[in-house]
Amino acid sequence: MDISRKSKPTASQIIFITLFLLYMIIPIIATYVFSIATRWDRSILPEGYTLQGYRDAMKNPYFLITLKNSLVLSFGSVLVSLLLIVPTVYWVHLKVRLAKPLLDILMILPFGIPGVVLALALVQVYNFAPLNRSPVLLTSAMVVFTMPFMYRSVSNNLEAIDIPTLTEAAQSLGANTIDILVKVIIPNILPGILSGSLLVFATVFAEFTLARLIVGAGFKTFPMLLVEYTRKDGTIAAGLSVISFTIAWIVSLLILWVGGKGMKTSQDVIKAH
Amino acid sequence: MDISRKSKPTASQIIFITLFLLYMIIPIIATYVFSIATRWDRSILPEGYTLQGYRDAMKNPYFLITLKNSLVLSFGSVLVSLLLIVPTVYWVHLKVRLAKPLLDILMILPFGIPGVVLALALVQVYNFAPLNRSPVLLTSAMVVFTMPFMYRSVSNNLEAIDIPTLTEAAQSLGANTIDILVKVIIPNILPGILSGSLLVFATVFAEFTLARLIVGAGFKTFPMLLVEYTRKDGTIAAGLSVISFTIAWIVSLLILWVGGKGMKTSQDVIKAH
Amino acid sequence: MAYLSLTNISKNFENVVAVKDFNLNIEKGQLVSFLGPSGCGKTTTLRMIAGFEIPDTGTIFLDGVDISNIPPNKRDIGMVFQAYALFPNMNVRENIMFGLKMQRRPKDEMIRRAENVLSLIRLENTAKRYPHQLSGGQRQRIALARALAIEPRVLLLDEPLSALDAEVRVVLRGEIRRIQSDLGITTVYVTHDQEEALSISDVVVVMNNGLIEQVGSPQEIYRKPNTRFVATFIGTANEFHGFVSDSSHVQCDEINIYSTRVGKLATGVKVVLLVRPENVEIYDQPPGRDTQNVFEGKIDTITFHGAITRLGINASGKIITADVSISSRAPVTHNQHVWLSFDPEYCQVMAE
Amino acid sequence: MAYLSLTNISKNFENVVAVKDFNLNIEKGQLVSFLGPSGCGKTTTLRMIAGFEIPDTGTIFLDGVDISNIPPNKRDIGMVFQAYALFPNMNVRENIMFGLKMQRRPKDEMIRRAENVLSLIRLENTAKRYPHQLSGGQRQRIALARALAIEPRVLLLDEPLSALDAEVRVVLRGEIRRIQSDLGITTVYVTHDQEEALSISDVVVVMNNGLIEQVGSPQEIYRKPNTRFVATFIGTANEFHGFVSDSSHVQCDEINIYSTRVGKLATGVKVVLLVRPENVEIYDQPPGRDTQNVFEGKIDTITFHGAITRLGINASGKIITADVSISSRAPVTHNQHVWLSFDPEYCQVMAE
Repeated sequence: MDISRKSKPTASQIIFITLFLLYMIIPIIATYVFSIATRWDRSILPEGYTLQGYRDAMKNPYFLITLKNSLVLSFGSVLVSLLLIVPTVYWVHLKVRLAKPLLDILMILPFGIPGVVLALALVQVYNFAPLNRSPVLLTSAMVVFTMPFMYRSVSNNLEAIDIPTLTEAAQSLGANTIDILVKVIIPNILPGILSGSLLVFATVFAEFTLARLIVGAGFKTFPMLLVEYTRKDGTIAAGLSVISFTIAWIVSLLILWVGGKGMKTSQDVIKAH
Repeated sequence: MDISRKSKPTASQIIFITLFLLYMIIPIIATYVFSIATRWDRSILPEGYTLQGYRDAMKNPYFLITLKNSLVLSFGSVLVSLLLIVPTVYWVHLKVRLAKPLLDILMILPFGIPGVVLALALVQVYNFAPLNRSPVLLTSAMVVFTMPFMYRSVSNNLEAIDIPTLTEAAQSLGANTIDILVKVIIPNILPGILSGSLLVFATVFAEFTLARLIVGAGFKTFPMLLVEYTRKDGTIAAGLSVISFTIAWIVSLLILWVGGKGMKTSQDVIKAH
Repeated sequence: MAYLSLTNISKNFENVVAVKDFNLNIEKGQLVSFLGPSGCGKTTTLRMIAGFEIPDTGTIFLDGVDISNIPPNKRDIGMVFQAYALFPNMNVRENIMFGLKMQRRPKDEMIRRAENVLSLIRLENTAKRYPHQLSGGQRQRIALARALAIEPRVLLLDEPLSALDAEVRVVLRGEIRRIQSDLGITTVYVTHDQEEALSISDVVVVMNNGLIEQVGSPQEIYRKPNTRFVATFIGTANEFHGFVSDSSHVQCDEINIYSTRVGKLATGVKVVLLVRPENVEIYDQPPGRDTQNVFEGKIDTITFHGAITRLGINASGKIITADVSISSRAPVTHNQHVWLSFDPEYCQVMAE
Repeated sequence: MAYLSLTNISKNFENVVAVKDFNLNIEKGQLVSFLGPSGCGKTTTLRMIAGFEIPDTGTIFLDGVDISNIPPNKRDIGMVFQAYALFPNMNVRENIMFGLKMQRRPKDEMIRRAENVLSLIRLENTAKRYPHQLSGGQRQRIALARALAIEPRVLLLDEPLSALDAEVRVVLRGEIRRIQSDLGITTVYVTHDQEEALSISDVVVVMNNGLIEQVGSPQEIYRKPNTRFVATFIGTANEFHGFVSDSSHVQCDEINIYSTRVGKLATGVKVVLLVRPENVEIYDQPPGRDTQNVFEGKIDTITFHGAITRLGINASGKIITADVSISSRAPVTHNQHVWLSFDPEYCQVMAE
């Protein structure tokens, strides 16, 4: 009957957590193994290992094209997202605090827009040149779709830093607006900007539905290539998965690292309240 | 050069924000209009309005089947997610606070797993009956995919409520473990549970990639039907979009409402620190 | 003319009066406190001196020059905030050098100056640390050092100790006063803590509802409050309601109190008479005939505060608070029958 | 036997000693404070009484029964937490009735009891409000009412005022004391604030590093500290380091101080002699010959604190702090030459 803070976890709870972790991690590990396995349908462990899948994947002329397309799309979305969100959020935080609840609501809406619906709507509405089925339209869709991530990251970071007071402190020390922005504001919301950018990057890089429905074969992305291969060659598909997952993984680690740094510098201001 | 708190927004900033909102909202409105338009390719406004698209959509035998499939899938994922996440998070918060940073890291990982990769991995690893290409496998994938939403909601709510102290307060007033859980803990983390459930529901309901890659035609979901119609009939597709979007919208509003309530009751504890 | 002078300053926020007709002269080197409850306008006034708010009416002169229209970053005024407002991305030395960098001072001068102010606040060993690695008290000292590094003409402190623990607060206010005296820097100090204002200031400006209630030395404010607000906001006081019965007496319910502080109040005017607990004398025997304002009572509560003991004495139904010091030899007991007297000189009288 | 009795209690957390060999008897109806800096073990001891921690060794007796192994929800002990710990999902009345509901009391009794405790804390009109709609002070009063509603055998308060503003703190501690006295409920009060402990308690238990330093009435603790820790943690004291020169004198640097409190300390033992600021007498003329421990000095700092003024007096290089009360007629000025004396009876001596 005791729920005190110090009691030890019971065995059942340890088993529970372990199963839970395995359930999440096994398929990922299996994909890594599968991508270098020669044959793996007759035994518990693969019969041999080879990098042939990767060699074959890279031989495909579309490998570099789709990789490039996906990178361009991801970087483009991050850039547009930054230009749209950061000034808006900063401005709302500094000057029109009352608009913040409204923006909070607006920024949860993309979670409620099914990707399929968004793609369809965009294709229907912007069906004129040069927008129709163009990478530009896809980028717009990606920006809307990933907006909550960028908004939350930047907004939480701004929330943690007491921007108006820091601005006044800098002013009282003789700083003009440009000094304040460059030396005080931007360095302090950099963790939010970076972690937002990385989240947007990872999401856009992995996004399949929007890309397929909006631009289709005209602008093939890496996940599209991957799906194509799932029908043709499991090993190559696994190899592509590993590449995609590794990129996503690196980005995730960067998010955590940057987020951690942001946390640390924000503590100063948080503790002050 | 003044960035004081009280200055009025400039005209350019107002224009900027307005364009930004229009950019997000126009396609959605257009979809609504398109779903009831008779013809809309020769003029700025539609030539006439009709509900024929909806009637046609509902006539399709797959309409109810896919709607049911999607609802089953969404509710199923929510249920599994709740059963997996809530006890784990509560347990970590109450007893093994040291494990929390680890869990925080684990729970950002699904953001870094591309849906396509996850789907492929699951199909490859669990390719034996009864799991192979089954709704059960799809549900597992959905749960992993939406795990960060559930985790964040429940974890933030638990963070805001001082569970150990509330537990002790209830104990000192004579409550046993069951009383504490039923009367104190669950009512106070209900907002987090609900908002997490709604986020998971909305995401799963709208998810296309995983469903298509894991189960394919064997278990058709609502978004799959929608995509099918985009190739056949724009108006019906728009009608389905509206239905899908309306469900998502209602869920979003519920999230906001529940989240708002959660905020309010949590203030008590937050202010105390 | 005074060094810093505020004349006819008013400020409204959306039809709410924040500050009204504020006039004050501050001499060079003085430490002046703005004291009052939250919302009294003290912080708004400080922010107008800093330039973060623009007065609706009135003028602010610094060293004879009207600074009302000079932007805050050109006023040469140092500011310390309640929330420290250290730049989290810079270490202590960089924080302190920020203002000097803005002034484009030579590098070696910046470093020397940073070392000077760090030794002034006795935190030489923190130069390389980041704000989040410091305690609250250390952060506020660094914020003070940062403001002092630019050698401002005026130092403004906006509730600098409110976020700190009681103990740290007492130590740090002593240090602020020491540094301010040593540097002879004109200082405006905003606080809602009367003890802080009394102990640190040359001049206290008591504010309420956007208006100045009283300006004076801590002793004046404490001993001769002009208004009932000042008397009750600062320190504790026993209140007796009544009316002036003659030029030196106030009739309160049954009792008639002799006071030398009735002043020019006309007979019959409704007044409140205030006596501080430390001005209530206690006797275990009836005092001599020449003692004024003697009343009988019974000890109701005894609260020990260390150097003093606070008594609640029931004098015909009214509880009168009296502080007795540790050196008063007679021990007191619950329900003890005692006599008490008020020195007529310490009976403040003010119209209600 | 005492009502609440702790014998030989010890508690370690992962090899860190939290409480060591704690022995204490608390009489029925007493208010006992555990006072000490953070980490001294006071909260751990309280939590062991509540049953949230299990002692490694020792026994806790309540009303003659060993309660050490009774779970917290069966101990019949009321607890008030620093963070209020009101249930956010319940309104005030529901919070108060929670404990009664757990005891399955009849509905009308619950309602009557809730009304009683609400009127006890003077918050009758808040019954339908939710915790987030109340101020901090109100919340803590509700938490007190909730703990009292079950008529616990012992009331435990864990730093109940730490989260509140200074002003609210003073008012609420008075109310806690009043209610505690009225109900005659045995109470243990944990605090790190010495002023709070002195003003509210029947008995103060001063703790440091898991050990009891001294147990006594507030007056005993303040006037006759047993250890240097107690003397400096509670109140302010001037410290003089030296050695015992004979059975009634301590030699500190150049000066020899007469004290009646040398006790059994042997000649030559290194000691510290402590004099509180309010026990330092100030004269503007050399005092008479029969005055003991007279030294000369110059006034270095003057800090006004309202009822008292704190002087820093430079006596041959050492700064001695003295408090003079407002009623001492002689005004003091900076750099004034003064004489000061310590009453030998108030010169505490303890071995270093």
